[in-house]
Amino acid sequence: MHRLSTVLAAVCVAATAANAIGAEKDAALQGIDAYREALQDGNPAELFELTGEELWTTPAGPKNAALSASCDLGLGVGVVKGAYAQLPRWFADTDRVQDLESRLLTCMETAQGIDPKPIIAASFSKPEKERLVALATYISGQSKGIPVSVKPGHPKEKAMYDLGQRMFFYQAGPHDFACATCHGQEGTRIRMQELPYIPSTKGAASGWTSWPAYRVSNGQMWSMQTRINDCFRQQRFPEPVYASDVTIALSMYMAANSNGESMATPGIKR
Amino acid sequence: MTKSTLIAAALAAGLLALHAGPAAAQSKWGPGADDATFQAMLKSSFKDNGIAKTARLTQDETQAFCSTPDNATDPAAAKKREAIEAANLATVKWPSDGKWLGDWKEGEKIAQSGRGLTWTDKAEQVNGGNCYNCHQITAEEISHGTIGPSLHNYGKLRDRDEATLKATWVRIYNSKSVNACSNMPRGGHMGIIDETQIKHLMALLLDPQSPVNK
Amino acid sequence: MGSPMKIRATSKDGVTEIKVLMSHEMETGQRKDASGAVVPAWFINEVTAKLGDKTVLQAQWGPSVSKNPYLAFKVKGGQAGDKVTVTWVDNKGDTRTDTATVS
Amino acid sequence: MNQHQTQRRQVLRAGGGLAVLGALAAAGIVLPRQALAEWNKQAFDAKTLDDAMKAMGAEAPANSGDVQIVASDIAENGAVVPVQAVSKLPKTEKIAILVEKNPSMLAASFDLGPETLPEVTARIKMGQTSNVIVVVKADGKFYMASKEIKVTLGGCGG
Repeated sequence: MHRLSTVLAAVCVAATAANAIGAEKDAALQGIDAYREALQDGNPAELFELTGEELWTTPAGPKNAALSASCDLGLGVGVVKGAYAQLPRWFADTDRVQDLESRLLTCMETAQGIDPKPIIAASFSKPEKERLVALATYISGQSKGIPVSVKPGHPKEKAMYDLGQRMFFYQAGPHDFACATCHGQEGTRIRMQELPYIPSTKGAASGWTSWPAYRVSNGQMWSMQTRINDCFRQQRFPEPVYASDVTIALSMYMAANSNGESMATPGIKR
Repeated sequence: MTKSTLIAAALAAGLLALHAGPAAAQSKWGPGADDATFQAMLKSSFKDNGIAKTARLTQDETQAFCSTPDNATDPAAAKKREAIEAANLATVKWPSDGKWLGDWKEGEKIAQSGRGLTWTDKAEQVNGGNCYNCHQITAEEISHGTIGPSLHNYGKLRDRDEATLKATWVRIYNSKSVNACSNMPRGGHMGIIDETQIKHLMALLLDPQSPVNK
Repeated sequence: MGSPMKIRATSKDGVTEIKVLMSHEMETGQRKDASGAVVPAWFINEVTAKLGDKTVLQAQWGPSVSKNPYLAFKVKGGQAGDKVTVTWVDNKGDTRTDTATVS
Repeated sequence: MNQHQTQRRQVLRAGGGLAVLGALAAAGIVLPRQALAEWNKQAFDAKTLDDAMKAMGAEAPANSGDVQIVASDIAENGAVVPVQAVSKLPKTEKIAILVEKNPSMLAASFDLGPETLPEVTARIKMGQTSNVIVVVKADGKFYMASKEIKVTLGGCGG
């Protein structure tokens, strides 16, 4: 056993030193930076913002209410400017810590009379989910350039942060993956994608402040809920329930870690 | 919270665990994330989807140990790490026919594929090895990750002897035999890839004809 | 009837820059759905842009243009307050026209 | 032309789409080419670069340094590859973007008004690493430039 470890340790050091393809790699990464730069102008997320704004202001549901006239995202009824930058947070009326999408579900249920259960159960490609993602896109755009202001103060906010941090390191499934497997070291990549180191302010912010984002690979708009859902899929975990506590806990962990950084939502990604 | 305060908090929690034993270890995640609350969150937050069942959330000993990040490096946890490595080494099944190397071309395909075992995959489909996600392997493939070390020239840099063959096999079959909290999945032990696939990957790394060694 | 376009038109130093985002699937006709059936081709094949009453650009597109297409170009002349009108037509005969004001 | 198009479309809608269009075409009332406006089907359907060029009336265009392709050398994803096509040639009237290894090589062709600057930005799909070719018609003649863009495989799925 010990002999084996020694052999392998020597072997790994040698392999690292032998990595002589550095220059070509740098050129590739520069090319990718140029590619990303070219994408910035003309983010199709703007099309989803248009849809989301209409959904926010148009009366809907059995109670025929507009969210803009009934929904409090934490800054007062109907206030969207800066609202996304201060979520997740604890809400007195539900006595829960909520992210944007779980809060929207609450508003739809209480103000519009819409049953959230079918929305929660629906896959992300279904219209009822697409509407929520469009709403999240619009609302996130209203926080563009505004610093994240998430400082867990309420005991339930602190608890949510603790749960998120613990979840971040929780390994399970056939691949032994945790969030930390990919996002727990500084300066690594998966394939060509640089991975944010989420325990740091900059790393957390590079994730948290850029979702919702338009995914060019499939032409879909993804909210943070979609992002977390697909991370767990790739982790080979079972599926997280939409807007469940584990998704809010991880959101709280990322948001609080990126406190003070500017929102850059909605983003555009590979 | 900044990184340094996080690390400080983690270190403090680690020390606490060291002095006060397992009971205090539960509180290292803060009062809001004790075992009972955390387990309740897992239970209410995940659902079965396709082949990805909630039973996957149940950790084995290795996963439970490595979910506390300081355990990977904390000197006080060294004994436990050795025990975990030994237990994982005991799971390793050697090639049934005594042959170590398959076809490197097949190995390259397995290394390229990141498919399998998600809730959008089918039980009967062939899983990939996910290798390029984390490792540089051939020079031609520039889209490779950096979580693991470069494997370019892997075979060239080594004597192609029994020790190398065994060490490489162990790494692929059950990486935790060598490093208790390695980020690398336990390909053979967890049934991600089968014996034939491991042989193909062995060939990709060690066959002189493989582009890895050219 | 498609979803609204997002048109931005800005005038600077006698040149008007026009940027258009269109909402469209741009299906190639090469893709198969989950059940293995080919998804029929469905894409914008004509785009016309006008600045004021003048047609300034006429485009023909094929299925190799990306989903939710983006188009940017510049025209000499034009000033704040002028109208920019963009029309697309797809291969199913659906069409959409949107207008924006130069700023 | 617009009014004409609209009328035709109304005919189409009222009649229930393509089947009727076929019937109309068979009856000699509407020619299929007409129904598709002036969309250059032959060029978009071309299976070789030569055929695509021919269909555009651009046989063997000369390489020109005055035709520029502004794009990154690598695309992180082939589904969306931003390309800017620029012509420095006077009297540029047409700019076309082609992808050599796509099943439909001709991606887009732009007819420019006299006041329109000869530079257009679009986003194209690329199935694999390929040459991207820009063809320009200026003062009645055709010119071209080409640039290889690498398409990488990204993400965990692989």
